[in-house]
Parts: sequence; C-alpha cells; structure tokens
Amino acid sequence: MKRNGEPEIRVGFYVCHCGHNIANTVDCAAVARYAATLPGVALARDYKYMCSDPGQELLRQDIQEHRLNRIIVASCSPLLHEHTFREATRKGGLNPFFFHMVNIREHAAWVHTDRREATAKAQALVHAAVRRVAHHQALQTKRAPIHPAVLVVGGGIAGIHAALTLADAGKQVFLVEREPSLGGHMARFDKTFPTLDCAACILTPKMSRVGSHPHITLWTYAEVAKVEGYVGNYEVTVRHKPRYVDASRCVGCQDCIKACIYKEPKFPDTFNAGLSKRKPVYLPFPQATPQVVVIDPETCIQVKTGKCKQTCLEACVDRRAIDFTQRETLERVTVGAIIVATGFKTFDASRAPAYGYGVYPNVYTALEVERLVNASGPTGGAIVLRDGRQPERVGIIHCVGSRDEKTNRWCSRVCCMYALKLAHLIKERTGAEVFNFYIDLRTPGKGYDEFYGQLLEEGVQFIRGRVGEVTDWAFMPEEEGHLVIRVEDTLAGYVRRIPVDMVVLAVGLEPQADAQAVRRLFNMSCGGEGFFLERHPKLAPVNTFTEGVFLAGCCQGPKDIPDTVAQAGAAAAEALVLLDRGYLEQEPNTAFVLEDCSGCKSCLPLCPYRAITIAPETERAVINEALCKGCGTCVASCPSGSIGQNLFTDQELFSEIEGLLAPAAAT
Amino acid sequence: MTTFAYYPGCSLKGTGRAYEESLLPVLAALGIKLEELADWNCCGATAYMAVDEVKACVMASRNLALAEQLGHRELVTPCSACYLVLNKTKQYLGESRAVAQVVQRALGLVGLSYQGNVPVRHPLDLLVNVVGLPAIKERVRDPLTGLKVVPYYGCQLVRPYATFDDQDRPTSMDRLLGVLGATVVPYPLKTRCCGGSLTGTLPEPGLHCAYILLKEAVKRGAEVIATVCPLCQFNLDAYHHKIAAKWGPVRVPTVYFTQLMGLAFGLPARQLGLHRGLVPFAFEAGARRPEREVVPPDRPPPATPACRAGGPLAS
Amino acid sequence: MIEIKRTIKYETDRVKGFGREVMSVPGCEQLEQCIQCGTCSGVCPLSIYMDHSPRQVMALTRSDFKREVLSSVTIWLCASCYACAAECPRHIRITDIMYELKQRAIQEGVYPRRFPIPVLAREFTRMAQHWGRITESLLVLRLLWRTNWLEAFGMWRLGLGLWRTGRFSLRHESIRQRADLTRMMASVDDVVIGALPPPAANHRRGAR
Amino acid sequence: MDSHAPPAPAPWTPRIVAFFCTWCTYTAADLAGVSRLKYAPNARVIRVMCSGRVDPQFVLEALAQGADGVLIGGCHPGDCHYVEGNHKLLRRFQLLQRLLTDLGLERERVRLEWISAAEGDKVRWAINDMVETLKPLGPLNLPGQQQAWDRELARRAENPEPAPDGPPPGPTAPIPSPL
Repeated sequence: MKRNGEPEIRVGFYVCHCGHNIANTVDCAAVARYAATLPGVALARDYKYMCSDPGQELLRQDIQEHRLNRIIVASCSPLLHEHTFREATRKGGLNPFFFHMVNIREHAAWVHTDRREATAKAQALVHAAVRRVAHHQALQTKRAPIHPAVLVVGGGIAGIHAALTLADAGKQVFLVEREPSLGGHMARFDKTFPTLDCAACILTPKMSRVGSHPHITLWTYAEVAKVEGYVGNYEVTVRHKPRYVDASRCVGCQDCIKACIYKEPKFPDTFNAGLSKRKPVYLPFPQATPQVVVIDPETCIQVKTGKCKQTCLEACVDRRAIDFTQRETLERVTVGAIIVATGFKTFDASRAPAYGYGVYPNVYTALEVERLVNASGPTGGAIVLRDGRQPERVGIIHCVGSRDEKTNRWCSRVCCMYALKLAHLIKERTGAEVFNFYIDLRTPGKGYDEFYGQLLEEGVQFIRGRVGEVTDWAFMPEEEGHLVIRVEDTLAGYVRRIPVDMVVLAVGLEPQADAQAVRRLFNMSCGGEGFFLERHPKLAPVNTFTEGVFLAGCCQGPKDIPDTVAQAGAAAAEALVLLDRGYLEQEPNTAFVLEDCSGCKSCLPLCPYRAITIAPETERAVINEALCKGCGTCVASCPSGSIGQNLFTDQELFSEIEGLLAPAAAT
Repeated sequence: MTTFAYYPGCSLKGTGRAYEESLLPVLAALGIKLEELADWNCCGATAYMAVDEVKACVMASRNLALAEQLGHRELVTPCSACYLVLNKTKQYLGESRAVAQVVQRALGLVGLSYQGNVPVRHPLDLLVNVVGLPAIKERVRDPLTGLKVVPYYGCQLVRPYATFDDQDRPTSMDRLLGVLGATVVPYPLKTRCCGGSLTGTLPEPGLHCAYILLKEAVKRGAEVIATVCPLCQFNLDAYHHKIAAKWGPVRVPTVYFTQLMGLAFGLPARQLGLHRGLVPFAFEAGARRPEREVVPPDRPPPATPACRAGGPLAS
Repeated sequence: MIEIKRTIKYETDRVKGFGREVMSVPGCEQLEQCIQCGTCSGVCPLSIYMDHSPRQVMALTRSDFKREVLSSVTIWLCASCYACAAECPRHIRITDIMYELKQRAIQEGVYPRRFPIPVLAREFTRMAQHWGRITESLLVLRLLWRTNWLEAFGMWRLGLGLWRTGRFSLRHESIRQRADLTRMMASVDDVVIGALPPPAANHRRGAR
Repeated sequence: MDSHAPPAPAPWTPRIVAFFCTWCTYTAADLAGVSRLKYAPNARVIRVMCSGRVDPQFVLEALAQGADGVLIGGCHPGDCHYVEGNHKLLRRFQLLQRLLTDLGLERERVRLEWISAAEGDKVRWAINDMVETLKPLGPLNLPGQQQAWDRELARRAENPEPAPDGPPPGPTAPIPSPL
C-alpha cells in the first residue's frame, strides 16, 4: 500500500496468546494468517507473551530488520499495556504513535465462549486496526509543568499518614478535614487489633506532628468546594466553615466551656456516638488537633438568636479568641496532585430491623461500644448498660448490614477482627459470658488468626449462625427480663434461644453519605457499592481514572488500619512520582483546526475548557493545545468538518468502521 | 362515594364471615363502596401452590382478569392469604414470560385476558393510606378509651409483598388503633406466624405457634387481639380448649380490626358479627377513663408508642 | 443397648442433577447463592419441630440428596409465613423452594400414608377445581375422613362452637361458571413449570 | 478449522458497531472481560475518548458499510470526564434518531446507553439486549440494497422507455434515497 508522497506502509502485526488467556478462546495463528493477507501488512506473528521482555525485543528488532513503519499488537486492553508497546515502538526507532493496539482479551477471549465466533470477531477488530493505522501520523507528546504541592482530603489515619509522608519528603501539603479535629474514626477506638495497642497512643503523636509540620497547612472544619484544572495544575477552592473561634488565638484552655450559659452539657456528643452530652461550645475530644474549641451553630444561643449573654466571650476576654462575626470563607490553592482519603461511615443498624436497634436500648452498635470501653469515653471505660448495670451475658452479632443483598453485599473486612477485639475487652473487663454469632470468621492478617486462638482459650463462645432476631419476649423462665437472641447453631445443628443483657452489632463499613458528590467533585468513578473506584484493582490500586487524583484508605473500600496506612503511603509515593518528575507527558490527542474553517463559531460554546477562540486576523477558530483535553466534541460537531483530532481523525475512524465491517475472513 | 373491586375469598363466606360483616359497614361509613367480583373463584391459596404452581397461577389469574373486566382501578382483598396469592401471581406473571403465556392461553379459552394493571390492596392499606387516619379519627363516635389491644398482623400480609408497610415492624394497624382511642400494647410478635395452615393437619406445632402468641398477649396485659386475616382469627380464637389442655389457659379474645373500628364508629356489636367469636369480646364505650400506656420495664420512656416509625411509611 | 448407624454418605447416595433441577425452576434460582448462614432456621417459627432445619434442606438439595430432602418432615412443616424469604441475605425464596419440594414429594409419593398435609393439599385442589370455591367445614370433614376419622369425634367441641356462632356450613359454595374453570385448568394439565424456558437474563444491578 | 468439509453457513446474526467512551463504557467493557461475563459476540468496539466525539456520520457510515445496528456508550449524565460531552452527544443523538426515522429505519437500530466504569454487567446486558432486539428486525443490508439500486438505475438508463404495448405506466416504485 502506498500513499501519495509517503513511503510505503509496512505494518508489523503481532497477536499475543497471553499464555492461555487469549489462545484458549481465540485461534491466534488464524488471526495472524488473516492479518498477513491484509493490505500493507509486511509481517504477522503470533507470540506467547508480547508484553514480556523478549516480546518487546522481538518487536524492536522486527522494526529494524523488516523496515516496519506501523505496529499493531492484538492483546489486552490498551488501558493496560498501550504505554508498554508505544515505548517498545519508540525503542525500535519509530514514532510511538505509529503503534495501535487491539483489545482481543477483555473484549473477545474473556467474554465469549465459541472459538469460531471469538476468532472472527478478533479478525474484524484486527482488520479495523490495519486500515486505521495507515492513517497514523507521527506525533509529539507535550510536557506540562507540575505544581509541587499536594491536596490531601480527609484527616483520618489515611490522610494523616499520606500528608506526613509527602511533607517529610519536602512537599507542600494542604490537609483539609471537615470535622473540627483530625483523627477520623481511629481517634474513637480504644485498642487496635490484634496487638491491642492503644489507638490514641499511636495516633496522637502523628496528629500533633501534622499540626506542627512546617510543610503542612492544616485546615480543619473545612471542605473542598470546587476543583478546576487538571493534573499538575489543579485549582482547588476550599470552604472554611465558621467555627466562631479564631484558631490562631485559641489555646485550648476551655475556660469558655466552663463559662457557657448552659451550666450542664445538654446536647448529644457526636464523638461519643451520642452516649454523652456536650455544650454548644466544646473541644471535640481531649487529644483534638488542633487544640481549638468550636461552637456548634445548631445549638449555640448566640449563633441562633443573637440573644445570649455571651459568658464565653467574657471568659476569653484576654485572648479574644471567640468571634461571633465569623462567616464562611473561601480560599483557593493550586496543587499538582490530590489524595482523596475521605473514609467511610458505619452501617445504620436500624436498617436491619430484626436486631432491634433503636427499639431495645441495650442493643448497641460496635462504635458505641468502642466509646464505652475507651478510657476517655463517656463512662471512663466502664462497660455498663444504659441503666448502669454491668452486663453478665453479651452477644456480638457479626456481619450486620454486610454480605446481605437487602443492604450491603460486600464483606467489610474489619468487623470479624474488631468484634473479636471487643469480645476480648468485654470479657476481660466484666467477666461476662460473651457469644460471637458469625457466618464465616475472616482473620487473614498477620497475627489475626492467632488472636482468634487466644479468644478461644479465654472461653469466648463462638456460634456459627446468622442471628434471626433479637426480641424481648420470654418463653423460658431464664429469659425473663433479658433480650433473647434466636439463632441456628449451624455447627451443632440446633436452633437456640440465648438470653443476653447486651447485644453488640458489628456493623459494616459503607461509603460516606456524600460519596457521590465527592466523586463528581474530583471526577472519579464509583464501584457498584459506592466506594471510589481505583484505576486497576491490582496494578493501579491507588490511582483513579483522573490523572493526578489518588485514593487512600476506606473511601476506596473497607480495610483495616495497617492496610490503610500502607495504601496511604502508596498514594503519597504516586503523588511524589508526579511531583518529583516535575513535568507531565500529555497524550497528544488534542484537536486542531483545518484551513477551511469558516469561522462560524458554533464550536466555541461546546468546549468546556474554553480552549477554542477566534483569531481576529484570520477570523478562524484556533485551539489552544495547552487547554484542549482531547474529548473531540468540537470535532464531531463542526458543520464544515474543519476540526480534526490527533489519534482520532475522521479518516482513522472511518477506516476503522470499514475494517470492522469488511467481509469476514475465510478460516 | 369511591368504589373498589372486592375479592372476599372463601373464608369470608365461611368461618370468617364476621370480617365481611364488619368490613362493609365500616368502609361504607367512610364513604367507600366495595363491588364484589361476579363469580370469583378460590385464589388457590397455599395448598394449591404445593400441588401445581401453574394451575395455582391460572386459578388466581382468573380473579385478576375478572377484576380488570370490572373496570375499577384497584382490587381490595381482606384475606391475607388471598392478598399474598394474588400479588404473588402478579409478580410471577411479570417475571416469567413463559408462565404468562400459558396463563393467557388458558384465560383466552373462556374469553378473558389479563393485562397486569390492577393493583391488589388490603383494606388496612386502603384505610391508612387512602382514607387516612384523620378522616377515620373524625368518624369515631365511641372511642375505645382504655382498651388494651395487641395489633397482630400475621405473616402473609406484610411478607413478602410488603408494599405498604415494613415487613419486620409494621405500624399501620398500631396507628389506626391509636386513632380509635385504644391503648396499643407493644408486641414483638406482631408478624410471627400463627401456625394457622398447620393446626388442621399437624396440631402440635400449629397450636404451639398460636399458644406463644396468646401467652405473650396475655402476659402483656392485652384485653383483645386485633387481626387482619380470617385464618389468624380462626386459629387464635377456635382452639383455646386444646391449647389449655396442652399448656394451660391463655384466654384472650381475638377480633378483626374492622370490628374494633365498627365499635369505635358506634355501630351495633351484633351488626359487626361480634357474636361470632368463640372467646366472647365486649366493650362498653365510655365506661373507662384514659389509662397510661403499658410500658415494659426495659423500654426507654420516650419511645414512641408501640413501635418506631419505619419502612415505607416513614416518608 | 446403643443403636449404631452408619452416617457417612457415598456418592451413590446422591441423585445427581436433582439440585440443578430444583434450581432451574423459576423463583428457585437464587438457591445457588446460599451461604449456609442459618438465618432461615433462625427466624423460622416451626424450625423447632423440624428434623432438618431449613438451612440443611437447602444444603441437602444443592448437594443432590434427593431422598433425604423429600422424606424430610421439614417441607411439610413449612407454614408459608415467608419469614425466611424476607430475611434471607441472598434473596433466596425459601418458601417457594419448599413448595417445589412438596410438589416433588407428592409426585413421587414420598410421604407417609394417611399423612394429612398432602391429603389436604389434594382435597383442597380437588374442591377448588371442582366447585371453584372452598367450603372450609366440608374440607375439614373430608380431610378427617381420609386421614384419621376417629379424630372427627375429638372435634365435636369446635364444631359445636362454630355451629352456634353461625360459622359452620354444609352447603357447597360454588361458582356459576364451573365449566369455564374446568376448561381453563384442563388446558394446563400437562404444563410443568420447571420445563418452561427460564426468564430472560435481566440486567440485575444498576450501579455507578 | 480442522475439518475439510465446508462449514454450514451460520444463521444470520446482527453485526453491531459500538462506539464506547474510554473513561466509562470502554472501561466497563474491560471490567466485563476481567469479570469473565459472557455475552453475544456481535458487537465490535471502537474506542473514542468521549462519547461527544461520535459524529452522526460515523453512525451512518457504519450502517452504510453493512452494520445492522450501532451502539453508543457513554458516561452517565453528570459523570462525563469532559464535563458534558455526553450531553452534547445526547442532543445530536436525538436529531439522528429523527433522521433515521425519516429514512425509514427502525429506531432500535441505533441505541445510546449510559454505562459507568463499574457497570460491566450493564455492558453485557446492553449488547445481549440489542442483539435480541435486532434479531426480529432482520438484516439491514444497506450495501446490498445500494447495489440493487445501482443496478436498477443502470437498467433504467439502458431502457428508458417502457414497452409500448405494456401495461400503462403506474406509479413507479419509489427509489429510497441512498444514505
């Protein structure tokens, strides 16, 4: 095949077996034979693993030996290995954009069963690629600078660890947390499994290091309002909620709390899961970072009505930290990368009505019990029922809201272990008889199963069965005045009724209520269950589909503290890779204006990036390559066909269509 | 006056006739007329499902087709079993094209057809969600002040086609009895099976189910159990002598919720079929003063009467 | 003397394909998804009388232990209260599976002679099909006649009470168009629901 | 093929050209693959960066080249990686549907689905469902029809006059406009 004024097209075609992955369903040799018959194909091979070093080397050598000037590899998804083969093409001395990839694994071999049909489909896809690649042009990637700062969203253990890692590497970090203090869920736990080290002891030092780190700007009680721009150059708007306290002046003495017009705490303390009360002015918890009080606008009389005696102001007269004139403010920062670590929420136990949460006062969620066992919690660490009695028999129900088609289908990964931890703590502190009701015990971490063994030794009871119901009616005399758990002991093979004083619901983990809004904010995807979707479950677990936005912690899926910290470190490393390289290679798929543009301006409102303008001297459209993101919407809409798009020209796409529908190959 | 198509089911013409006797005047008092399907047939009930599901579907769908023919927007059926079977058939026909074809062919033989667009509703749903509690409250002449009632929904009304209330903790009847002035007893067994389909065949387990329900009602101080289903009413009412012989007496009357409504509306007891209960129940209006609600010891004081609002009704 | 019985199961004890067959009936497909959590047994009000808990029936069915399942008293104890189906975390319609198993037990005659439940089901269907409606008093009398007529004498007290309250009737309730009903039912005489094509695969879960 | 006997001609099944946006639907199709979901082999995918790149001409060209249907997959409204390319496509798609109706083509032949990156299952459903919808419509065969029209035109050019003693010229068969 020859085109005017250009050298003869010589396509090198490679079909990859991917071990058995492709070869089992697609007849790779037949695909190669077919490709060899197509115009312009100078060489067609099938090979076991094209992405391997020898595979890439083969490609490189062939380019030189056979004077190839176009390369096609039919293998897996271009989202996986396009970069690999472009690089191999470049090493062979060709412009990497003379390469094209055909997806016959995810789109053919793995989704079809009939070998003949899958092979025919692969051949059609290959034909399309052969037609298309003839029109490919040499293109140059462009480099854009990267702003050397990172935004971390969420101040739980994931955000804290990512921020510290980056800041220790000398990068400027902005950490945004919507609660008044850092700490997230971890700050509410007493002990951590399986080592039982105290959560506060390992978390508090990291929190204060964040608070004092010279490279970290900590914004608590703030939220990301808007994200504009793109990788390397994100313009982020942060909304500071008024806390009615000047953080730079407050020293955390808490005199204002003592002076508050409310003599006694009256409002549910959210940090203690509502098990205790607080005043309208409060410090979230003793180790809060920053040590700055906050005034709750929902309950403060001054904020609500403006008619309070403002005794708090009087108490703070020296420092004048309290400021009722504060209003919401917006702040803009520029960052090169973003780490999203927005965490999770626990399952609302009243959505599993059979367990009586919200109906029977002695049915607790695990998070409530975490606060009960916590030495700085509402009872000072005493495990007591709502009427002050100490429970003698406690039932812990696993998988509440998890692994259930009616609520959440997934396993929340941490509940088994935290249930074991609570069982241990309850047993240790109260001597109560503790029953665990589980479907499957999942203890696959370092030291986790050993911890399970320890509990068995301690005499904690394990009953394999999902609890049918928790009720307060007695059938047998010993059940009078107790809650009764009805369950099938599936291993013993009997239905049992077990009276207990306290029921603990091991609730699962869910995406935050506003995960969809956050997803849109950062242009990410969510999995079916609502957690943020990683780019690849194995090979890009902290990347998102948006370049420069990374994930850490439970916003990506349930995980325990060790995994969260590991992932936060990985996210920080990915961000560092970008920042330290200092520039970004941009895919050259930008749009360009052809000469016959009539200047009709119909493309102008189509571009969301305002990359198209009309040049005053020629009255034709001009596209700013730096702003163009390569969506191609303007190309498709130009009434005179005067806009093209690199890598996706009309010619390329039309020839792809022709190739797809070309008469089928004889096999 | 609004008119609904009405499918009584076999029980309401037999052992459950008091249900019909109270339902019709109560609805009439609220401006609702029921037009009985001409020549309706047995819904097939659970027994049929155990023998031949296709035939059960054909049987039930004849009634659905008749209801469509009648032209009213909705079909009301007071028996829980009929309610379940008709709804189940609707779902079945919607899910399985093959079953639907077989059924349509059978209907076609006798000049009927079924389009799938008549909603099947229970009178309780109708009263609470169409008539509305305020209208009912307005109609009350002799409030049931001080009467301690256990609301018993049974199983088949709320499961598995719980279209109008929560399937674990329904509240419709609680709220309805509340506006009648009755004291609603918190009752955790309100959707537990009464054993009704077994008492005739395997008396021991069937009666045991009924015994548990009656015992707990008595223990919680109930003066009467209100039901929504003829089978439940029969089962809780008719076997007291046998239950007493096995486990001891747990005597408490069981009536239809419509009978209680009729009393509150000031209709004469005889007209409501109240003489048909084997365990007699009588309530003299105005004879008592208001009493505090019964609250079990470990219940938090501020808990709303009887049950948390939840499920589809919360919205 | 302690009675010793072998409890091992060999592959020959299975009726291979039985589980698949049950799971191919519309409404029973979800059984594939059973995780043996025991919720069904935990909520079943009748499970306290069962020889195999509902969960075990699910496991036995899936593992092709046809004889054990069909001869289990569990399937007859199911009172169709749907508590299991409502609570099942895998949306298994356990009640419908119980119906399916009852049908198979009746077809194969695997139940004790004079066992009242299948007799009731049969008498019920006959009466419903013949008269179009059920007359409860007559149905009970027929049932007692076919199973344990001595029991009829034990029922005098209940019968008397019903008679007194006007709830006992010996007149057959009937529909007018009995012929229509007969034609309809005859047209589906040979249709077996399990043999119908399965419903088209739907896009079950929408997600973002 | 090992067998030397010519394979029996396979029964006709529709050929579908699919345009998937790279961020959502193409990724969802990858997910379907990774999840080993099985679906009909009738759709062949062309990857574009955004569904907004899909030019109505591509659709018409695909049909003209012999496709029996065209499937376009993009991100859900509000989820576009490029802010609102999918909205732009939607407007174009509605116009295209009207055009196709005017040309006498069934609306079902061109279909738009919003499929997010997490919805591998929806890719399977959309393709299977489209195949089932197209089967009863039968082949579109525009290339074949075009040849027939060409032959008809050529024949008329050769024999411009109808036979003199033939039946009176009735309304001539309308020649559908080639696309």
